Amino acid sequence: MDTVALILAGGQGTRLGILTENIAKPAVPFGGKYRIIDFTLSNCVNSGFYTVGVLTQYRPHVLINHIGIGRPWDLDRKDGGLTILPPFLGRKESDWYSGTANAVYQNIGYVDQYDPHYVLILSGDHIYSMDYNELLEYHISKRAQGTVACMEVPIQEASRFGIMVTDADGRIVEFQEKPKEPKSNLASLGIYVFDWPFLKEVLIQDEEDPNSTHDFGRDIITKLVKDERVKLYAFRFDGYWKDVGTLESYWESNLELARPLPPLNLYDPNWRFYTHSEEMPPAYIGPEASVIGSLVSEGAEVYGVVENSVLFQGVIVEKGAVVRNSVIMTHVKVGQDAHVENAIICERAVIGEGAKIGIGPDAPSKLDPRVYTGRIAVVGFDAAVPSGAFIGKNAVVGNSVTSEDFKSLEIEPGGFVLHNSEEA
Amino acid sequence: MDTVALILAGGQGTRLGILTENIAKPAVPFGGKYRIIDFTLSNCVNSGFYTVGVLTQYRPHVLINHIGIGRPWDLDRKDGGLTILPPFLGRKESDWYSGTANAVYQNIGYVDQYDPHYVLILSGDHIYSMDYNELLEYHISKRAQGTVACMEVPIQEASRFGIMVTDADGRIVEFQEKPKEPKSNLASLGIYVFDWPFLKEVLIQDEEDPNSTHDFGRDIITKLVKDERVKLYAFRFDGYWKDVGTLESYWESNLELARPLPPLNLYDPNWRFYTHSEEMPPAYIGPEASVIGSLVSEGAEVYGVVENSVLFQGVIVEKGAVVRNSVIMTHVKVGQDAHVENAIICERAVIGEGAKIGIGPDAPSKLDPRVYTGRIAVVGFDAAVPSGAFIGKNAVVGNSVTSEDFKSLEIEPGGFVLHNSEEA
Amino acid sequence: MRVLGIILAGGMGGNIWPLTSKRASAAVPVFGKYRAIDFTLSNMVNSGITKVGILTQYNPRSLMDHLGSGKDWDLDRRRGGLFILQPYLSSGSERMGYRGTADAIFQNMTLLRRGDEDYVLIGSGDHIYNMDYTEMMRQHLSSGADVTIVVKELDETYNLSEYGIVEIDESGRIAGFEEKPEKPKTNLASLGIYFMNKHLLMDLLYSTVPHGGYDLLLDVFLPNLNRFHFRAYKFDGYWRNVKKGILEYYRTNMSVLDPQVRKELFQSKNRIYTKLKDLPPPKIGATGSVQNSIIADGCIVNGQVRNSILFRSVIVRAGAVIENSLIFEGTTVEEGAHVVCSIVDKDSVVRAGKIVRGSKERPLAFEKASVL
Amino acid sequence: MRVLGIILAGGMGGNIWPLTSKRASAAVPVFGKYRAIDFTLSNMVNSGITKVGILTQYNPRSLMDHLGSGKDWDLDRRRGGLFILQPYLSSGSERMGYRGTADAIFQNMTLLRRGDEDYVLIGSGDHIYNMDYTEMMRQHLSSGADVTIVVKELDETYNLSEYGIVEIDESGRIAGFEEKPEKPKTNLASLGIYFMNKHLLMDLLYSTVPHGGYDLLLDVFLPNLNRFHFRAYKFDGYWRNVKKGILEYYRTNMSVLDPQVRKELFQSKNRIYTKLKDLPPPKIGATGSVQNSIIADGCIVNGQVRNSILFRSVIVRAGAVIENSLIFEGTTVEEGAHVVCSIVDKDSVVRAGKIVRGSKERPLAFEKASVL
Repeated sequence: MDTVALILAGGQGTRLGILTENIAKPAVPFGGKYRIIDFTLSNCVNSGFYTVGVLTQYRPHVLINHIGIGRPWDLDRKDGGLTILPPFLGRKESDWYSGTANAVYQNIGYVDQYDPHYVLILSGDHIYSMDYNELLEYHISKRAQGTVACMEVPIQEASRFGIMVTDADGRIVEFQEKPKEPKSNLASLGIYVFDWPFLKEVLIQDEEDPNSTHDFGRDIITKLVKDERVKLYAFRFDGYWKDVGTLESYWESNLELARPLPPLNLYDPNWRFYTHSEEMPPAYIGPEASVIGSLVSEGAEVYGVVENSVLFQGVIVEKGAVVRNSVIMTHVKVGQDAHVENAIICERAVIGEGAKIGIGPDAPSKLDPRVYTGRIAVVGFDAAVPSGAFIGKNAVVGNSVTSEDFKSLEIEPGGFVLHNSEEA
Repeated sequence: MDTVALILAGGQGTRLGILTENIAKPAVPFGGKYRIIDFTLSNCVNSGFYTVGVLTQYRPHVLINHIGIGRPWDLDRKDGGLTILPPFLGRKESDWYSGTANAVYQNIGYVDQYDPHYVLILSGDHIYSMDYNELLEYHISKRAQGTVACMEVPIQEASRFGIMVTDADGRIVEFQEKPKEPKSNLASLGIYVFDWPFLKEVLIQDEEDPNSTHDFGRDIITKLVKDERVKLYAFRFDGYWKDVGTLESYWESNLELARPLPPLNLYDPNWRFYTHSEEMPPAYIGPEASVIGSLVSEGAEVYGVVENSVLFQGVIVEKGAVVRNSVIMTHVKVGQDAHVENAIICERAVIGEGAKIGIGPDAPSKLDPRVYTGRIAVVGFDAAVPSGAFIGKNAVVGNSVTSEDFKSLEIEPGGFVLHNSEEA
Repeated sequence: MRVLGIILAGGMGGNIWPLTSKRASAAVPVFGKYRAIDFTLSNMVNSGITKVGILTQYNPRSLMDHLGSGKDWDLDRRRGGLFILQPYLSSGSERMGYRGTADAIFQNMTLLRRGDEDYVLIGSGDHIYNMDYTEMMRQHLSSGADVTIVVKELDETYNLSEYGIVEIDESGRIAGFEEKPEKPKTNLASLGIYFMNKHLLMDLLYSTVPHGGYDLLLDVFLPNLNRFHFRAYKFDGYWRNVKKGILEYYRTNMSVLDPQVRKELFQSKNRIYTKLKDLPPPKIGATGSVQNSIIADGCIVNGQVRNSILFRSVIVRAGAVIENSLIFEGTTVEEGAHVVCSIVDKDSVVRAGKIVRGSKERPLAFEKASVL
Repeated sequence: MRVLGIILAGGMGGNIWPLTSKRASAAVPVFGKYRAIDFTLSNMVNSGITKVGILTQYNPRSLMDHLGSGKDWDLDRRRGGLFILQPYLSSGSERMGYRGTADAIFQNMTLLRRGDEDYVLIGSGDHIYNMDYTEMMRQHLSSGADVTIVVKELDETYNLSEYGIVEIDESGRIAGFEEKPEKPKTNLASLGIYFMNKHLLMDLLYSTVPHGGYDLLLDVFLPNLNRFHFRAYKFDGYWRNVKKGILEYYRTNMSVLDPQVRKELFQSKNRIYTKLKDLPPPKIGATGSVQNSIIADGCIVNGQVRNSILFRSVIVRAGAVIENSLIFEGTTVEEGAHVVCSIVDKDSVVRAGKIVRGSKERPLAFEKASVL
């Protein structure tokens, strides 16, 4: 086992709002049948890397259930295969992971047992399609100690990323973490390959550094770039990569899949994306239904109108209902004559008959304007929207909200209703 | 899935001394090729219970590696099967397991997803052979809310156990935790079956009780026995059950297996014990070897004399060496003309040529007389005993000790040597 | 109670040619993503049976590919699991192959002899139904029957003379049994599902097969109808045998457009498992239009689809029209083509502008990899 | 580089009768816990091959039981894994069975056609050796060979006229090949391990098998020896073919008492995997005595065992003596029995006091479930 892949899957994904209230970001559903981590896991096995450690921490239950023993990815192996790596208690030390670098540090023993030459550090938060062999071959050809996968981004977005400045050979000469004045538009994708003996040494040193926050980008990369003896290279990636870090980009990336020739090709027979999903019969589209520009997953039954939307498994759209520009997750039921537009409806939510969602003028969110930025209405997991209710644009119906939580049947644009009427 | 089994596998096993310095008690090797938890896991699958959660906490790495995805026990399933349940971090609460009852409390969600009628609470610390269906049928026939498996023990040993006093029907009317003056000799084996909806309620209440230590025996059973509305029964078990909680009982239980017709039958084709072990060829016994009253596992090669001992996988006993009344774990090498008596030699230790171990008069331990009680010399994991060394009776050679740690080649009876000469 | 499952999947399926030209009838695709055998196999797994022997003979490769190591049914076990029982040359025997259903089981007697099961459940790989056998097993035990046969009252949509027709007395015991009678005495048909003590089956086979009795029903069961206690268990759910003919096969598939049938087969707590294929959800494009149809994963629909079933990865180009048809996996229907009342097998191409038209009473069937 | 593994395991093994009366030669037990096929199969897995087709024919059941879902070799995969390729009746063909090694692969052409592998490695299920094929594959690529054949210089312990004898020119290219020559020109023998481009193999089979060339070596490779670049790769480790005869089989087993042989086969980083059996470690009782012997799991020894191999779960009662013998799984040797220079197959009983004596040159062999 020459290379071990570690997937950092502890991300909280706070800018996804109620989507990540109870589950880690890598477990958030995506694209009709997947969860976000499926893309990284599939990239691993498609690249031929079968020894994969998944580092979990934050609310891992849905994630761990989803991954199981790794069967869908053929990672249920005798040797190697998939290992879930939660924090653990020793006789002396007792630590939760204090940062991404610390998380890897705490699992040095796991990696060491395979005695690999290289270690891939990946994130479970991104949607992308990448053959890691290209990254690895670049790393080897440059005789680098570490290589960071990077992508050119529009310069106006560069301040959201870690930015690399390289010399002509591709060697990183400067690193700026979310700079106000970026010196380049080459952004780090949070995908690294390192020589393992080298990285191990670096992690042990970083652990002893009291000023470090033990984060891969902020601490490790920054330090390594400053060290002249270390050869750190940037690998330029020009395929599809998305962070889906905000509700808006999450919604947009989903809907993109329903358009003709989307940039992320789910149909490539040589680069399949694997997932664990419930066993259901194929989708059924009813006699009076109309479906256009949409994905309709297994177990879904459509009797109404669906346009430019992604329906996950087991979604029911009743007669007379209209769903437009929306992401409708697993087992959601959209009642008769209901009208859903520009919305994200989370798993198992029920939209009552004749309810209207995502309608009305723009309005800033009263719940959290940094998260709910304007266009999309969100209905949480297991929420019930009463028949005839009106949920305005950019409004939020919290997870597990029941009809009793609704004081009024009308939630104005930007408004919200939470379970047990807790105030945010 | 009518019944979910939960195995509490967080035990530190402090009375096993250096055996549990780096691994949890359920992961301690036993009987030539097994680890302690194998017996409970095998009992589960032999009883037909295929939904098993293993609650880990203390130094779980060896344990988790051993269990893997549950393949040896046929527990690598799509539905149900084996799940490792470590503590996890939520957005708000952040807790290690504070006691056995709290550990189950924190995993209510795991159990609930199977919606079982019954839950078996087991311990990964015991060596025994039990068909849990008998326990479950007794529980059902008594219409009990909870049933505790018990065994009659010699009255002089009763104060080491939780003791049950029952009425004529078997209902528990009093419970004494490690009583000085036991009222009966019916000891709890730490094996429980409960109606799940009932237990869930009890655990939620216990969690809110600030005076509780959240321990199954001490808190939950004590409370339930006092509650007249609760029907708690004792199931009398008369098969083989051992706690192997002390070095002496651990050593004795191992050697017992090498005698004719041992009380624990490993050869029963209808009640196999499954384990995960390294792939090795069958044992080889050399031309001048003499082996009597012993188990010799796969990969072992014997060229010397072995009597009344248990040799684990891959053990080498060189020419002229003598091993008597000893437990020799995986990959230990006993050098030429070495002499090992009344000893436990842990995994990968190397006994140098001509070394003598476990010899001399009785002497109290200078390391810890509560743990090292007199008869047995112990050599730790990865320890190296130099050629020609003398290790007296009841002496201890710590884990990872190297020849440099030996200040003198003679360790007197009851003496010890630790790695880096730390003082205990 | 430990039960060994046996699935008879050796049939040639001559009646549904050309769908069986390259596959056993038990491997025939149905309902968009399944193969016929998925139903009986899932029923067994859902009833707690963890050891299943599958008797194959003709063209088994497609079936074996489908079943793989049994993982998708949770049957990849170290103990028990899936056993594919293909006939083989042994050093003693002259000829190879099974001479009938009883002979097939007889030749695999080791499987019966070795296991620790007490009972055996025999089913067929060609039948479509979702049934939990537990209730039937319970009746078997409580009634003291030697053999329980599952039966169903067939309505007028079945041709009774194609089935085994059963007479039962007032106690529920089977009093008469006629295989494919010209004039059926009742409308109670055997579904070919048998449950019995394993050792009784072994005894019956030992006393029959070596003397030339090779058929399980005709040579082993029927001659013993009075000697042993044969009992009927009535199943009144959806049940169809896809091997009976192309029309029956076609109608069975079409019946899944009925919500009641979908509910019975797929919305029970007992799921029907099949081989996973890791395809993305189907996409209906901007020019697509779909009514009253089943669309499986991996499809891309830009044409019109009505009253049809698209299996996995079917491509329907803009302007194409599909009506009352079954289009198997990997087939492409090009621009402007019309497919009506037809069955187009895997990996075919219906070329642009081509018109293919059968009728509801006589659907056309095209074999694998056709170019129309 | 993706490689498809093919293991030829269809041999009847007539030379090692009666060990093959109930099993294929590739399923013959060796060395206390293995079957012959474990070696080639583990070699493939250890060389990174994750898709292996096993061509079986005679008595495959024991082999299939042994292989199961492939779990013990980590070959229970959703993609790739283990494919047991038993001949079958197809609707077109008249007869069933493989007419030779080339025909066997030809009849399973789908496996070759469908996969995305570029190369194919063909081995035999009867050979005992531990080899990492990676180095050989590397040589194949760098040398520009069309076909690489693994060869070995055989010493005087082999009868050269039983093997395929190879001549190579100074460049390492195979210049001559004689199958079982009376007067061998060299001592370089083919080990029956072939590595080549998959599409080249497919082309060669298509142009040979339909015209009656059924043997891979004689009809497909040898006639093309000058047309293509055949190259030898020398292997100089331990290698034996257990199918050659009872004496060779016996001596091969006995050779494992030699520490050098054990080291080569079992102490390499490449492990030989076999079916797990979950038996406890063997116990040597107070009256037992064992010298220079292999004792597998599950044995209980209270008698004397010398220069022998006890397979799994053998019981040796007090006073029994076993010398220079192979005792297969589940056999019991009762009080006072003597077994000398014999092979006793599975589940047999040597009754109390019975004396069974072969010689080192002519060991006796007793079939499965004998009572002596």
